[in-house]
Amino acid sequence: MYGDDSMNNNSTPDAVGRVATPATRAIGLLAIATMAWVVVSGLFLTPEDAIQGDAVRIMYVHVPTAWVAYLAFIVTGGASLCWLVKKTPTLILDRVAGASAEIGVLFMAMTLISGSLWGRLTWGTYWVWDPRLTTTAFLFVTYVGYLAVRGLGGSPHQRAQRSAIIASLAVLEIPLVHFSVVLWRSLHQSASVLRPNGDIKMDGLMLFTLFSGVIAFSLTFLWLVMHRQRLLTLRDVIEEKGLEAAIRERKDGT
Amino acid sequence: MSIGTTWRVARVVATKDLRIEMRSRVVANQVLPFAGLVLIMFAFALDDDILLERVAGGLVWLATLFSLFIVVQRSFGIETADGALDSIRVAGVDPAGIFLGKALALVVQLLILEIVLIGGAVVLYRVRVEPASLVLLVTCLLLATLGLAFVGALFGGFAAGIRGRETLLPLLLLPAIAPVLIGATKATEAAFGISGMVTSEGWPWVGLLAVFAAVFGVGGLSAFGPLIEE
Amino acid sequence: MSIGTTWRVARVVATKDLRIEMRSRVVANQVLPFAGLVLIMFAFALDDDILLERVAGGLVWLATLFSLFIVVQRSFGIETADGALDSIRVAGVDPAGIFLGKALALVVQLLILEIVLIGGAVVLYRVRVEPASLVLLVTCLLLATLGLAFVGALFGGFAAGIRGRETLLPLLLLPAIAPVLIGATKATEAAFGISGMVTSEGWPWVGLLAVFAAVFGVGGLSAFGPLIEE
Amino acid sequence: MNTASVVEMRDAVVVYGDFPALAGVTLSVVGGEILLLQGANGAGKSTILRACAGLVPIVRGTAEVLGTDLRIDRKSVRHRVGLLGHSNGLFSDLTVRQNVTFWAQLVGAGEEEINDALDRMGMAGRLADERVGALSAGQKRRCSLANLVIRRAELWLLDEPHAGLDGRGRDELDSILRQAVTAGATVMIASHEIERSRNLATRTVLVSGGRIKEVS
Amino acid sequence: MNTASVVEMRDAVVVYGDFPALAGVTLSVVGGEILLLQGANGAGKSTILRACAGLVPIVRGTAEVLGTDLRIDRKSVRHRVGLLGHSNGLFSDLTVRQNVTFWAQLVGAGEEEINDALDRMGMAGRLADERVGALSAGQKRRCSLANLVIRRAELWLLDEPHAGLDGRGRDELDSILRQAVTAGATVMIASHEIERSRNLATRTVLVSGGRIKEVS
Ligand code: HEM
Ligand SMILES: Nc1ncnc2c1ncn2[C@@H]1O[C@H](COP(=O)(O)OP(=O)(O)OP(=O)(O)O)[C@@H](O)[C@H]1O
Ligand SMILES: Nc1ncnc2c1ncn2[C@@H]1O[C@H](COP(=O)(O)OP(=O)(O)OP(=O)(O)O)[C@@H](O)[C@H]1O
Ligand SMILES: [Mg+2]
Ligand SMILES: [Mg+2]
Repeated sequence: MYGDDSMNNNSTPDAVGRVATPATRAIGLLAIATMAWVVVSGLFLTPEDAIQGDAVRIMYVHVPTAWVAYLAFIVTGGASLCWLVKKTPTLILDRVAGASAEIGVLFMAMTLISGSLWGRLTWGTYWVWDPRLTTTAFLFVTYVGYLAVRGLGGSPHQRAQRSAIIASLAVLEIPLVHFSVVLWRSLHQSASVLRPNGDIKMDGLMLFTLFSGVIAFSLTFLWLVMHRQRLLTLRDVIEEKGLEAAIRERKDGT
Repeated sequence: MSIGTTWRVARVVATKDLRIEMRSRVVANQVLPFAGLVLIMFAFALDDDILLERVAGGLVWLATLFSLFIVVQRSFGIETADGALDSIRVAGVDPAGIFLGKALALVVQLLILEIVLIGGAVVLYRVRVEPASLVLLVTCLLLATLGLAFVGALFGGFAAGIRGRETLLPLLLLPAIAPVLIGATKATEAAFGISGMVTSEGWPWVGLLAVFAAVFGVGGLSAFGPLIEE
Repeated sequence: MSIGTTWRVARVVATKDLRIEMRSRVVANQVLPFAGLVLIMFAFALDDDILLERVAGGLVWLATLFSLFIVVQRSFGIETADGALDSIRVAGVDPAGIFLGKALALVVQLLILEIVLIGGAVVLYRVRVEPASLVLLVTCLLLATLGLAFVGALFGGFAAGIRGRETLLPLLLLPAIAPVLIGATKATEAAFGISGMVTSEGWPWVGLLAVFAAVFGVGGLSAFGPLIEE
Repeated sequence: MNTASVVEMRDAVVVYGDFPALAGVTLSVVGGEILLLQGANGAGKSTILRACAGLVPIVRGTAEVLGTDLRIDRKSVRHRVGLLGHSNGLFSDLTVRQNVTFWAQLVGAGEEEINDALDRMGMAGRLADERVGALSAGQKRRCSLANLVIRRAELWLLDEPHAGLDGRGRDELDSILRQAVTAGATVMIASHEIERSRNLATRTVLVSGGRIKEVS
Repeated sequence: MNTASVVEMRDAVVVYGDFPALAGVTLSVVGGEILLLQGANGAGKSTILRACAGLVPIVRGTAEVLGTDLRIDRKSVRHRVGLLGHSNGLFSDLTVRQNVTFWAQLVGAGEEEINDALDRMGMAGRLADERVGALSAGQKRRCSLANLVIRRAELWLLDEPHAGLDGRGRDELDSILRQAVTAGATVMIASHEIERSRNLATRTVLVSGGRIKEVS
């Protein structure tokens, strides 16, 4: 359907050129730098945990990815709400929402993986039916669903409308995940909830590393979203071209 | 549109749905046998009263959940079978009313099912429900059902609007109703006094259910229009 | 008609059904989430490994059963949606072939599901399957699935032939497949070594499954024609 | 009879997936017209009607129906248009009367409208209490038309309305449409019953390849 | 052209539930005829065709089709009869070609028959690989007709075959039927397109109230 002219037309290539701007380059470099520091400090400088040993180092990935995933989903929700409130003709908000959700799903997956690996080391199993774990899993599925809705097709406007509504409902799940621990602990008398915060002695460096981890992942998030958003813009441009071609084809045909 | 209109439309739609169900008995004949089977099967699978008691709560709500899918699918199947949904959309009917009507019909059908299930659990699994915890049980039933119905109506309608909907519905529905399932299970277990839970422990969960129902009630009323009309 | 024809028709029908499923993914996207949910919800409802192990067998087959309904309904839904069943009947196609084809398509879909379910049970419920009992498990799977598919194809086709079929199917299906459910559960539990059962205890049940499959296989081949054509 | 423009399309494009069913339709219909859309299978007639009903979004060009711009708002116009599509939109488990009553209640029509619509379409009496699922093809179509009649729409969109109807039904339909027009409504018909439709229509356009080819 | 009696009904009665859709139909069709069943909505035309295809049991009277008594055996005749009903009998998730191929394989028709049928119905090319669910109403009908053509039936039963088809499609259909007849087949058509069908038909009967009223 997409005629070749749509691929090598004059607007697309320099649009590709524009995907990377000084701003994104700077952010990218910053992200890499901080990430490097987290790796070094996380793996070598920070002390190993009394009980957990080296396993504790997973925290520097696990926690930041979790929190940044939250951030991503909140950004998605925010952008979606804005779009719903004042229907801007441009779909920039919609694309930001989409891009942010994609990265969020990515990070949530990292949380799940790092978490279950950590669990293997500390609890001896990859998975426990802990409320935090379960709710996290559902949050993950929710946003996979959100992305599926984005993939439904239809006009870009339709896509924006649908996904924005789903997103503004989905974001409400985050508090559920966050407070799941509290909720359950206060209710569920059988101590099925394992929160190891207590037995991690957070010394200064560990805390600093943890938070530089948060910063590093946040920067990475920002960097990826900016790129992704621009790529989505380009994809819409290409689809436009494809549509033009299709229309021309149908006009010529018959 | 005015609340009056919304409510009138809701009544008309709900009546229509329930009448169709009365005529065709599709849901009843599909769902109730299911439900019964779940209970009996488990009575089989673990013939041990203590165990049975422990799973009772979870089973009741799991069965309800399955039924939700069937009920929701049927509920919007009748709209899409002969293109009635298009006609409704063209008729410019207040979508909030449609949403409410659909949800109401779902509530009625689900409640009947749940009562059967709880009854079954009481008989087969010898769970005891003290009068004290009866209040808890009933509130839990009502709120959980409301929540499920709202979610079902919202996403069911959304999915019905687009091709390849069947593939989408579970993906949207499952994570959304998981909290209800958990909350309702816990509350029910508390009401059943399972594994030493006392009634008071159930109420916080009922609170969760209430919040959920409220969120999706409001969300549905406002979002249903945009969702199906696009 | 000749066995050759029967077999040719069966292949054509089965290919068609599977191709439609590949295209629409209705069953996959409806059934697998279901199945997954059953396992997860239970694991959550009773987070207690011993208990989980005990219910594992029952759950796997209960989930399969639910899926059977959906799969069968879909399988004949595509025939009735636009009156294709009438066309098939008029085309004077060998009914035995249709039956076999439908059953084959069901077998494929069910097997995939069961493998997912067993896999899930192994991961989530930490069920252990010794190599020794693997043979038992596989035979059990195959025979049980055959039995379910035959029953499903037979009654599904019968119910599809007449109005208000949905209301009929479960009532026909449930009692017929109860034996499969029990036999398969017991055999699986033996294979899982649940509650001290040893593999050898499983084989008699597998025998039951074999008999069942045989009966409904032969019965279906001969009865399907009369059933759908009237 | 108002002669204001009721439908105003300029290069309107409608896509299904990535297929442009309408590839730039320019069409204007004024009040009181009975416009016949004629064209080959797959030309885009049904899509034009569905677009006018606000059921499918216009992704290019402009489209105004009854004064509202469909690009901005596809909903507010809907309760003023009535669409008879290829499918009947009936609930087969309800009786004819129950079906019509359902729509009547939704659009706020009363008993007498219902009865009037029913016996205009010859569905009064025994048939009124028959399950729709137990009707013949043409009877279903008549029931669907009854649903449309009670709408008292300003813009009637009819997709092959004559198909399935017997001679008397067709005459009845035509007179209903003529009355509607004299009552101030506007009508668009997509049909392959050229002769009959031409007698009915005040103007005919040819749809071809997702565009309006020639206006005769 | 054989002039043996192909359909022979005497006081045939068909009931739906407790409603006698056919209340004693007496009708005889000889080989090579193109019989037009004409009549009001709900008269019983479709039911007659479905009865001839052995889809509904005859509860009173006698009915012979292609020499077999339907009272005794409704099945053995079926593979010699082709029915085009109100519904198309298509699988909307398959492409046009996949649909036709499915039927071809069931009735043992080959590639060239398939291709021939497809481009006779103008469904070759792009449309052949289009999902049926994504077709226009008339295109679906054409696909359904292609399924019928490959059947090479001895008795063709067509229920409103012209509905939904555009002009060219109708002409094509008529020529297909005429060829089928010259090739020795017999055709029964239920239709409301009186003019066109009359030109096509060699004989017309009026169905009314579940009986054959007058034979013109
Ligand atoms: C698959 C398994 C796991 C998942 C899905 C998971 C998920 C999460 C999520 C979503 C958060 C963010 C919580 C919030 O702030 O709202 C979090 C935080 C955290 N997780 Fe995990 N986690 C898993 C396993 C583990 C394990 C095995 C450990 C340690 C033994 C662990 C320790 C922590 C800590 C220390 C935090 C940050 C402090 C806090 O949130 O209280 N997690 N996890
Ligand atoms: N499934 C059914 N159950 C009960 N009654 C039916 C059923 N189908 C048709 N009828 C009744 O049988 C009668 C004849 O139906 P039939 O479809 O043969 O009419 P027809 O001549 O084909 O009409 P049309 O021109 O509208 O297609 C009608 O009065 C109808 O109400
Ligand atoms: N749901 C759909 N998805 C994809 N393409 C579609 C869909 N519906 C229609 N089309 C395509 O759009 C084009 C126009 O369809 P439309 O139904 O408007 O034609 P039409 O003029 O009504 O034809 P007919 O006379 O057969 O009803 C057709 O080529 C068809 O293949
Ligand atoms: Mg059309
Ligand atoms: Mg008919």
